[in-house]
Amino acid sequence: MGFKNSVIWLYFSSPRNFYPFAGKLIPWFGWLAAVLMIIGLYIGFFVAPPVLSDQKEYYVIIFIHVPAAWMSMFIYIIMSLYAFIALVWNIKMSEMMATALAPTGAMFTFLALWTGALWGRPSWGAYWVWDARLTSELILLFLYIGFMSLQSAIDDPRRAARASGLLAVVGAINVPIIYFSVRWWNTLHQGFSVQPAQTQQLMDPSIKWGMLILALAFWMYTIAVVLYRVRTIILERERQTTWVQELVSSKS
Amino acid sequence: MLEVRELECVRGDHRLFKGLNFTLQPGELLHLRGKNGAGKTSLLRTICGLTAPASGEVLWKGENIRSLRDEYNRGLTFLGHLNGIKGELSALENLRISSSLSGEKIPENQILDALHKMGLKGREDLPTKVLSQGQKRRVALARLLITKTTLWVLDEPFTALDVHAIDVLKALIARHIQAKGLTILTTHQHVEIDVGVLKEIDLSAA
Amino acid sequence: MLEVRELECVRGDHRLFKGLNFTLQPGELLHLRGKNGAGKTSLLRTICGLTAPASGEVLWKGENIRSLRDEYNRGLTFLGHLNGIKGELSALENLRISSSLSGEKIPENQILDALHKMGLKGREDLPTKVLSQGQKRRVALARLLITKTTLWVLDEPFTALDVHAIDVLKALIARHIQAKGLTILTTHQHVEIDVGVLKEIDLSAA
Amino acid sequence: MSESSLLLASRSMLVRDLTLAMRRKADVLTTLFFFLIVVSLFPLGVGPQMEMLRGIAPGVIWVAALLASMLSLGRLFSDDYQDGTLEQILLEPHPLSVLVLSKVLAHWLLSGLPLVIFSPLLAMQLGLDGEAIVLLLITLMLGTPALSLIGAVGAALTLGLRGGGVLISLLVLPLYIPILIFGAGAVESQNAGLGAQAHLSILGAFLMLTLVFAPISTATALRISMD
Amino acid sequence: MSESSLLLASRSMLVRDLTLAMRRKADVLTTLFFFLIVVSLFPLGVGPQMEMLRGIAPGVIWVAALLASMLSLGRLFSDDYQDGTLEQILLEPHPLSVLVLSKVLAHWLLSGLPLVIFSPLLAMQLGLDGEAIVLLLITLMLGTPALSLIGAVGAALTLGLRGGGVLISLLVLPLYIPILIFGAGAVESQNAGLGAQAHLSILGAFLMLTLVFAPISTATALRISMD
Ligand code: HEM
Ligand SMILES: Nc1ncnc2c1ncn2[C@@H]1O[C@H](COP(=O)(O)OP(=O)(O)OP(=O)(O)O)[C@@H](O)[C@H]1O
Ligand SMILES: Nc1ncnc2c1ncn2[C@@H]1O[C@H](COP(=O)(O)OP(=O)(O)OP(=O)(O)O)[C@@H](O)[C@H]1O
Ligand SMILES: [Mg+2]
Ligand SMILES: [Mg+2]
Repeated sequence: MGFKNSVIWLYFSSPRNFYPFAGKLIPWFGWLAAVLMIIGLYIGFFVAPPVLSDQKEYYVIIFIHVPAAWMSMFIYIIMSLYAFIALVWNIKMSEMMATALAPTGAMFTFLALWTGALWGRPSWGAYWVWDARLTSELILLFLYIGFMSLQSAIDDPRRAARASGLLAVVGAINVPIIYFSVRWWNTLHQGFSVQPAQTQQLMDPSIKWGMLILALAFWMYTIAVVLYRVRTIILERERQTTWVQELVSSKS
Repeated sequence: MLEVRELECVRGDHRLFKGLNFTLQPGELLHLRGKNGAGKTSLLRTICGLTAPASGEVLWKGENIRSLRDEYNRGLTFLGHLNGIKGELSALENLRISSSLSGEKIPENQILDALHKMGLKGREDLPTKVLSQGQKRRVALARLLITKTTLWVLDEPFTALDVHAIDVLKALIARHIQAKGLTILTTHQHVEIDVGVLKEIDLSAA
Repeated sequence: MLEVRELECVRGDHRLFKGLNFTLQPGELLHLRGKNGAGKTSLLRTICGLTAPASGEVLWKGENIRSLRDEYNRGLTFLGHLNGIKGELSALENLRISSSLSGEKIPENQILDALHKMGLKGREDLPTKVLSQGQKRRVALARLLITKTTLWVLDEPFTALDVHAIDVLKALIARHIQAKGLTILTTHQHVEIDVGVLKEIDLSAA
Repeated sequence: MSESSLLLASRSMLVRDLTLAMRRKADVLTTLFFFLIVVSLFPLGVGPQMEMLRGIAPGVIWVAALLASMLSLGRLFSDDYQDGTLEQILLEPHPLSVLVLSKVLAHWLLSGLPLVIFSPLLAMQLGLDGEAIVLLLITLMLGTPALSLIGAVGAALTLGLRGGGVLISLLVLPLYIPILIFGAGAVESQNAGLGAQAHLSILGAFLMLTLVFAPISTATALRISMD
Repeated sequence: MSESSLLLASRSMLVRDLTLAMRRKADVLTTLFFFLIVVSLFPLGVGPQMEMLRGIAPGVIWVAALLASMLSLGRLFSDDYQDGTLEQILLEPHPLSVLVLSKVLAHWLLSGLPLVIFSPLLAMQLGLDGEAIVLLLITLMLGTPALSLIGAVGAALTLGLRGGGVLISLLVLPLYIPILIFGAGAVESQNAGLGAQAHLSILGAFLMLTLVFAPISTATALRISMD
């Protein structure tokens, strides 16, 4: 079993084999994402009770905000895992996956910040406060941006992937430290009493389900988009190989 | 001693060479030829382990240099297009530091001697940035006089040198080869070095 | 046309040369000789007006270049030890900018033509920092093909070039001289250029 | 003819520097993100209390702007110096000070302007109100070009430096200080009900002064450094 | 033999970098000047209320130290890269991470230590009392080496890239944040009667962690950048 597994991994660690495989998977994940998204938003808009706010428009934000915040963190972890594997075992496919994940991660981080800010206005009276969660999410955005900036600053794609991969790994060591240090930093001053009180009321099961389903939808979306992006990266990085040239010429 | 196996080098979209094989034994000189952009510098950097090859390997005493690293470096001197000397430091300081960085302590008078042999008398204590182009190159080359390494990798060592300095360098390389050293060099100039075994590889042909 | 009068050049404690006199007329080539550190580069930079002489003066059409400046620069092309090209820009962009900086607009195909003549076909759009040493030098030299200046001051133009490129450059200089241009160059290599009047000055002798 | 060729030259100098920066798409954005990060650091250092943050906001934003400008100015000439293009620029048949002005303008467009544009966002994060934000914007608009111009003189002098490095710090940093004081002080003064008119006039006068003298000084400094 | 040759190598690396810096005093002094100016500016920007200043003092000094240390990072490897000595360093017969550690030590001695030494003076200006000053000194002593170590990774990653100086800050500043928070937070926590023991332990732990991981990461980054 273990042997068979490792053979499969070896098989898909070659861009040439992974390319068509990814192509087949994309529609599945794409459709799943769309369907789940609709269900989740339906629950958000029509099923869940308006316990948090009188205005539905504001209230639905949480169904996007929380899953987006989750995703922003998960994606960073996965990205740095891929980067680590790429650095240690020198696996090209892993490099490309890390590269492909970053923009989506940054997008979710931005989404979490944005929806949070939109929601902060009615509930705290300010778009932004220097709260622990908010601050650490902002720093996470900076880390993503750093990763992408470094990548785009280097011409040679191999060097770019390896340099930014190293950055992702170093950042990953630091992320939990940042997360907890920011928490601790903030608890030294007065806390924000609004949030815990409202989290209590979140226990309504339809809210929980709505969020879980949307989180799942975001996952599917991420997989689909990342697979799509990684296919483009494969074509670009392997363009001098014969199989890509054959592929391109057979298409045109 | 040094063996290059099925080496391939790719820069951007261009494959510079592929399936390159050769061996070099003690007492042999390899003259690498090729027109501008043929890949000579890239090959030399790969042999030094600065650049990772696209495929193939470089072996030293039968082992891949990537796994040897420090041990391989101990026997290696590389001179690239850049001189690798600090402009703010004098020639003397440059040599002193470069030898102590490789872990050896060379007596001061030996370093001065090397500088004088390279025709830098009276210029030992000037910051090297005020030296002329050829004098800077001479400082970089003076390193060859004080190292005890066996493999010399020299990328166009003769640039910027005047006729006299070229003669000095030629004699130096010949002596190194006679003492069972290995040398790989590139040059576009017509230079004849008096050695037993002279190998030639032309990269433009590949 | 170009006249050097009682020129003296001092660097730090060293007097490189003193009482240097010569004139250069249209259609003449001056080959500046001298061993490493003799002061060739310093003289060329003084002639271009980059360095102020310790004493003496450089005259262009009878006037001191320091008072002419812009007018003098309009007729001058200088190529130093450094190539003077931007590594981030392509060869094409480098040439385009260098010509428009001097206030001229050169058609695109003329620039491409110059690059092809210098053997850079297929490398026009790469950032020049990835080019080989010789290719970078060729980009710098391609400027000579698109300028209309009369005075060329070339500091070791043949370095890093392969045999083919040296031939191209030699022909280029010969043509410039024939068209009543002036050229001053230095080189340590043995290069024969086919021109009418070839002057030589050896700075080591001074 | 000479007039239009000067125009062509100074425009292509500007285009050249902008292209060089655009080659690295990150290059423009990083100055901005740097600015953003530096401003976000202050709450982390001094704590999240809103009133306190509001008090130090103009000073913080101004310090961050100065830093961003200083960080990027270090390389204004040194890249050109090292690859030999500066020699070529000195040999162009045009007044050097005009070409220098183009370079400084390019620098400001790339590192000063984006920062001015995004400062309202940061000011909002730190709790400044609308009026104060507009005032801050004006001071930055007047002050950052002056920073670039003064910095250019320093950058030119640093090129051929041997031992007298202290001179540069002594020369440039004190010139930055008035800009900082009047820039950061304008909002403060407005809040205190004293009006910011005087501050703005002084900033404007400073900009004029540097616009006249800085390019010539920079050109002279460059010729000295390249000797 | 190999042991002592490694020692010789790493010592001469340190001596080399210190000598180079002494040759061009500009680098050391600008960092210090910058630090002094940023901190002295605050009373001007914020107003002279003593309690307010005392409250933000540790934060301001820490942020200034962090930025000043970062200013000098750009040149940690880039000079060596441009003149080809970095190639030679990569080819030395010694673990690259050890040589890197020497370089970072030199960087800290030149840019970190002077700041630490001068910080009590500034803290006094901002109205901190004796006990707080000592505590601040200790946090800076523990924190600034960690800043240099982390910064080295960023400097190695951005080697040879245009706009490196700004890109470094973008990469490195987010990683600096824990140090900033615990460094600046220590004094505040002490003042609040909570004691600063925990902060100091965490800073110490952080220094240990970076001491172990940063040199290796930097060495890897250098090899990638030189490829
Ligand atoms: C820009 C502003 C905001 C940002 C960056 C932000 C960030 C985050 C992050 C990172 C999480 C997930 C972390 C975790 O589970 O601990 C999260 C969860 C959450 N946020 Fe926000 N947030 C913002 C504003 C708000 C506002 C204004 C509210 C409502 C008053 C809010 C309510 C919540 C809730 C209820 C959760 C789920 C908590 C849980 O999982 O237990 N957020 N937010
Ligand atoms: N990103 C890239 N895309 C395409 N070609 C590249 C790229 N990077 C480098 N090259 C090419 O790789 C070659 C590098 O050659 P190298 O420096 O090894 O040549 P060389 O034989 O040392 O030449 P020289 O005699 O001029 O020193 C050049 O032809 C260059 O144009
Ligand atoms: N500050 C100084 N003190 C003493 N000598 C100096 C100083 N600055 C420069 N020099 C000397 O001035 C000379 C400069 O020579 P220059 O660069 O003009 O030589 P060159 O003829 O071009 O040599 P090459 O053939 O090597 O290019 C060198 O000999 C150098 O040592
Ligand atoms: Mg080469
Ligand atoms: Mg010379």
